[in-house]
Amino acid sequence: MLNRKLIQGLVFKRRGHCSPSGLTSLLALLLTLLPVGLWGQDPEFLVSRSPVGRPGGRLVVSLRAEPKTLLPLNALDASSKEIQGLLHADLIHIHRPSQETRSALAQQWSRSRDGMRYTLRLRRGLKFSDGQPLTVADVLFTFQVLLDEAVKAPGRDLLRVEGKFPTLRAVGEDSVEVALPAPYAPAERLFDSIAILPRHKLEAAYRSGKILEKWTMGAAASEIAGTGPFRLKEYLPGQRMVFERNPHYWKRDSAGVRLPYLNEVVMIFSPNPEAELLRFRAGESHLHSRLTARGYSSLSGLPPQERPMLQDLGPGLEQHFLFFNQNDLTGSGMSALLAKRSWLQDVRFRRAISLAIDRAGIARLVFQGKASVLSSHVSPGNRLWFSGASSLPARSVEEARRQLKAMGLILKGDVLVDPSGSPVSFTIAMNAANSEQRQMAAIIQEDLRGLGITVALAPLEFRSLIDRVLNTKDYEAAILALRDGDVDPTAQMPMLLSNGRMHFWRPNQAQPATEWEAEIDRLMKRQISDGNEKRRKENYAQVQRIISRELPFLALVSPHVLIAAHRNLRNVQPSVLAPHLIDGLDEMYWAAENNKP
Amino acid sequence: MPATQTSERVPGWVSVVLSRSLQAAVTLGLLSFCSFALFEWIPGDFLTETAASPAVSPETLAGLRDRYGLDTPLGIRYASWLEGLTRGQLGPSLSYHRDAMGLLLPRLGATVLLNLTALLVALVVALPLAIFAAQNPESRFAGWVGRGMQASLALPELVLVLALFAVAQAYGVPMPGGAAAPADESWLGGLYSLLTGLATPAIALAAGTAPSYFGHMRAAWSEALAESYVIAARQAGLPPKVVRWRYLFPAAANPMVSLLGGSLGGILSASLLVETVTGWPGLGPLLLEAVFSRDVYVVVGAVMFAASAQMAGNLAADLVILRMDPRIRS
Amino acid sequence: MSEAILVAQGLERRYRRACALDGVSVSISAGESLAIVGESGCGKSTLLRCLAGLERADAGSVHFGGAEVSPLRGEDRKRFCRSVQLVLQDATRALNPWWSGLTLVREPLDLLRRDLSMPERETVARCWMDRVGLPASVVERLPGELSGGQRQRLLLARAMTLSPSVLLLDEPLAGLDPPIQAAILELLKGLRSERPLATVLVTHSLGAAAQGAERIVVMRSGRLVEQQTMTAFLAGPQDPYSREILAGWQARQANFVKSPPIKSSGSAH
Amino acid sequence: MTRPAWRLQAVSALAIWYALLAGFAWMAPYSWREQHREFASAPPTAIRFVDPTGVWRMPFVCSLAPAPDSPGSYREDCAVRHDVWLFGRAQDGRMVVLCPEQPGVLFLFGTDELGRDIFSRSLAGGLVTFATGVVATLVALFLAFLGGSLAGLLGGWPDLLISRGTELLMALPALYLLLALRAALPIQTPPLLAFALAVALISLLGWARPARLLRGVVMSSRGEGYVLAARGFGAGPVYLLRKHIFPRLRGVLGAQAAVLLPQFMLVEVALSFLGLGVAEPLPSWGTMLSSIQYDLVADRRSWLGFPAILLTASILISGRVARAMELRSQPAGGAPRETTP
Repeated sequence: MLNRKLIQGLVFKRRGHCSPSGLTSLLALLLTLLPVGLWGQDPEFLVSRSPVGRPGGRLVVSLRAEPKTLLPLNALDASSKEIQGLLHADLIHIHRPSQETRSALAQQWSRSRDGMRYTLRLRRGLKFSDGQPLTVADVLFTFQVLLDEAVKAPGRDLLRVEGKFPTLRAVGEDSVEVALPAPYAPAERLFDSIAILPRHKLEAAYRSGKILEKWTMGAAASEIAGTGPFRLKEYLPGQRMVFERNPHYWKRDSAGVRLPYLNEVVMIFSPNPEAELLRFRAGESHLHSRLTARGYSSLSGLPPQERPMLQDLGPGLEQHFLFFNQNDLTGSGMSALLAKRSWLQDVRFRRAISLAIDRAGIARLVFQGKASVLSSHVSPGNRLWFSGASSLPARSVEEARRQLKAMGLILKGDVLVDPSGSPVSFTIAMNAANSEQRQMAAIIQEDLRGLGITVALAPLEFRSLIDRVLNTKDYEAAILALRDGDVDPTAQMPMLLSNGRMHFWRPNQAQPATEWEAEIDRLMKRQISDGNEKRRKENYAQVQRIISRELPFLALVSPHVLIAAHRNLRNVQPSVLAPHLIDGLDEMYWAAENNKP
Repeated sequence: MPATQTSERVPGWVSVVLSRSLQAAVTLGLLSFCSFALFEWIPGDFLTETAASPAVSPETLAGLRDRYGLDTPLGIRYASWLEGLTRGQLGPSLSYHRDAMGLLLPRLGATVLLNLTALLVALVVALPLAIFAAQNPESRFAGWVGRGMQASLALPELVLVLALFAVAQAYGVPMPGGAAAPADESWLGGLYSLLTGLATPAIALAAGTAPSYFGHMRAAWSEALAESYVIAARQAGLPPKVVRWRYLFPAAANPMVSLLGGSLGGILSASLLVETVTGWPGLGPLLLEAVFSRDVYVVVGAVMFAASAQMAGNLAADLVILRMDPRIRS
Repeated sequence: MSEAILVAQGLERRYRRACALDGVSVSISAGESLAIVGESGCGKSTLLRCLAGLERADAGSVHFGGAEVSPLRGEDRKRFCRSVQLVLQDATRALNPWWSGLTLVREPLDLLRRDLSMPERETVARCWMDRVGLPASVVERLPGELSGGQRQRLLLARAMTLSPSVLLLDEPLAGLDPPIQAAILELLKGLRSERPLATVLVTHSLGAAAQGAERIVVMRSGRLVEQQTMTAFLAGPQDPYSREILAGWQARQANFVKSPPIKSSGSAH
Repeated sequence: MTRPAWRLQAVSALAIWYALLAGFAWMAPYSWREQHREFASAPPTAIRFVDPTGVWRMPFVCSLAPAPDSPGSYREDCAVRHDVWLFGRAQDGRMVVLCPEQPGVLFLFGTDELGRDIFSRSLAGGLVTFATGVVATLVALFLAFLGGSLAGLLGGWPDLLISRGTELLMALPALYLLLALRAALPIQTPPLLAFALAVALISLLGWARPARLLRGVVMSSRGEGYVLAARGFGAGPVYLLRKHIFPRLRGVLGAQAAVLLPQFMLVEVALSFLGLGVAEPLPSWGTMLSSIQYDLVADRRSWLGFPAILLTASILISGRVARAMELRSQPAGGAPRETTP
């Protein structure tokens, strides 16, 4: 019910590789030429490619949790990040629907031949929401604060390349040059979601070492300035946040109307999904990006004149998987675990389990069919990197039995026993707050009962679970979910590299414990510095093949992203990348007068 | 004699308050320390989840750990918390980056509002029915009301919330819990959204407490009806209205007042679960979130507020009894 | 005068602010009958409880048969309990409302005469119930089903089962009708004539005291103001307060010439 | 009706209620863990008496098949009938209350997402919930009796210590103790044991309120004349407790047991709502209720509320017992009156 998405926190920062598309550059070029004479003082607008809409109106969106901070430097939780997208803007933005990078505050950018230096030119005439101009100094200030070791901003490490940080300097009046410490294929994606901060508001606090205490949720609206489509108007703790249109926003539509269209956006907080759904259905909120399959089918059952716009975007980047404890436990004193090690850490055992699990059943029963069965750790929702190279062997209990028999695990009556005669049984730990994972576990439990394996389930509170998996390593098997923030494989590095902290099954290895882990290390390191996209994809496909052969974790399913929007809303651009709907708020508009609250 | 009684009573009253406050302070001190110590014991801390995010390096983690003071020994943290308390601070909320006091106060307001509303609803429903039932014990309607009250007592709050949700969805009644966005800027719109948000949790809470008010009031009223001075007053031919308000009501009010004193103590803790389930923006959801995210100062602060209210309520109830019961007074 | 068996010396007892006993010394000799008289709240009941060893004085001491009472433990304490019995004020509350008459009377024996077998204890208890004039039906009745006089008799019977040498009676007549009061006093007199029994009768009614005691002690706000034989007291008290209460009583006596000599209920204060 | 008779009736109603629950759980049509994956989220099966031609027959169910177009909806085909037997033998040889002829299925209250029979699970879940309530009540009452009578009898600093201690316990949020407990237990701890420990922990915290109540009763008993009188006969604290105070407490304890039982059953429900209830696949009313929350809003599947009805009924009966027990704390002859006849 609460924190139903355990994946909170396992949000991987988006990184990726993509050069500006030809079209974008052409458009940007046109735009630099066009507006100078036409609008005089007006900024060098980014022109929206969406249909022209009508201004006005108020939109209500419900957030699952209350944002924790208004300061982008502090934003760790999903809600704060969503709010950040309304209030602030970045230099280069990942366009969520296409998963590609696009120009934002930086009007254009170029890459040096060695791939180590990027030059970004700012749009002319940019202004913060309080009317103050945005200059190169603000950009430099933002990065200075972000990279300052003394500030300890949690987002700092996102900029780390090969252990070192990039350096910035001003080039001329309107450009900055970013020097990377090493070649980095997806460098443009680094800039996404780095909000450019107003120096005039924050510099004093930064100098006195108190910048992280600024812009808390209690801060006055007048204190906050940004370059996002909206600005803060009012905050009622625990109830709602009200945003008004930023009159200095830097986008316009093709008819010349300055965006955003909406006058006001209200964020309400619905910690429980029931109230969220009830509100949406009652028309009290207008966007719903976390629909469950049941919610989806209940909305689609409404009469046509009441039915909202509904879309099944297919599998998202979220995936659930089962894995077994592969840590070297010698000398750990966990005797119960040590006794099971011989089969628990055998790849044939994992294969047998994988063969016996009814993944299609999970997708059908737990997600009412609104989920896709996974064959590797790359979800089909990842359009750029899903290779389809690995295929899942068909479910076969007989084959699973054969595998187990080959390992020396034999059926005695109804019970599978190991060579020492003790029954084969293990405990699956999962997030207690995630009812979907509890149901998955119940299905797996029933499936494995057919093999004679007794599975116990231990729902744990989320932080206790993570503590067990990553620190104390006192567990046998666990179900976790990952939700990648970005599609680029670089996001997977901490999980795939054998010395990674997120190498769930055996984290922080000094030396790769197995040959195949060493091979993955090599492939992943090779792809990151490679500018050639085709070779990167080949390398990554190889990694996917190794994973599905060795099964360090059993990928189960990837739920579909189901969204709903009010039927009179236009320019709704949903994406499988989070946030699924509100990234395009600046272009959304109300089609009919009567739905303009 | 009355003169000596009052001069005796005031110091007695003061001394009770003083000694109970002292005991309460000791209890609160212990409670806060226990809460801190428990948090130390639970696996995982505020940064466990951050640590699981690959974006954050070990050095940054160490820096954050230092910034939040997570590695400081318990004793020192507790001492500095106490020191902050003297300045009216409850310690920093780790996830909200601000003092827990500023975070808790608006939620306290919401929780108090909900509980007072629920109390009002319960009283408005229960008292007239109780008086009716006491006056007409033989009536069929009174019997059904009594049975209904028993059923309402047996209906768990959570089940009631579920039922209300189901009704709301089946008939399209706009009454999900929690605070909604007002449809327009006018005060009427604000009030409407407030009431629709309050409805579910307040009804759920009131349904649980109304039966006890009903039972006590009915018993007190029928007892008062049997008092000889009431019978005398009625025989003397006083109008029923006068008898009701001048004789019966004061006599029946006594037990009600002490019951109310007791329920005021729970004003910050009685509704936590209902708030969480219905999404009312009170202490409940915040406390749960803080527990799950190990936001220790917020939890300790919330616990302190709830416990203080509880103790103050107990004390108030005792004082009321002390004042009203002549036997204890003398 | 025979030897003093129960002696209190300089007793002081304080509750919060109020002082209940303020340097009281009194001695009770074997077989004598003493009345303690005074208005409500003067410390009579506290004195009685101290004498019975139920309350500890803040200062001063109580001696029984030469030994101090408060440090007594085990067998010695039991012996003291057997010898000195207190009949509590308010017979309604002094009886466990869930117990039958017989069990109630048997209780002291159950506690202090383990040497007797159960049938023996029951015989003793029945015998005493009979002696105090309770009908046989009381054996199975609960206190709530008895009359006030019956309850008082039950209390007496229960105290007497142990054959004590001192019987301390705290307002035994309060709340009873005059004929029953007289009957209880008669019963006491009868008991005393049968055995060596010292009785201490605490009362606020001078009439009862005059009827039931040979010696009188007058108390006022925790102090003894007069200690006299009854005859000497009736002839002419020393203390002005004693004179006052005697005069009050005599005046009332004159008003009700025809009524029985002991007229008490509730007019002394 | 006389009081003892009414009391007896209330207590036996409770006993009969749970005996029925246990009996039906024993003879439930399906096992609580059996997943009919082909019949997930099925609505209640109708027991019919009239076939499509309008002829009255022995009770039967129609053959059920998933509708091909939409998941979760099913089509009845009444051309194929399966008789239903009262007390028939199931496939596994068990005696069950209502037994459809093979291969017919009979889900009296439908199935859950995994295709498990809600009727069978509600019955078994009731036993789990009831058992946790009973365990917690017994532990809490024992502690309350100990603490309350010690505080009330001894007075002085033990009383102060226990009174403040109970206040502390009442103010302590039990929630994070529970988080700590499950997290601290070895992973191999059987789910039911882990849950029982959690419940025991709740009762460790839940004894505070009844202890305060019992302390009050002991205190007032201690001041009673008959206790003072017994002390005059040289009675020690153990005797007083056993002979004079405990009989008075017995009624209070009984009433408290009847009050605490539903309370602790509700704690189980609350725990489940927070995701800390008994682990799957073991059913309990709490876990069943918490999982239907969303469905009630999303779908109109009101039959999922069956466990809620059972839970409410249980609490209703417990409330009756509590009131019957309270009467017991008054002596049978009625309270003694002050006036003499």
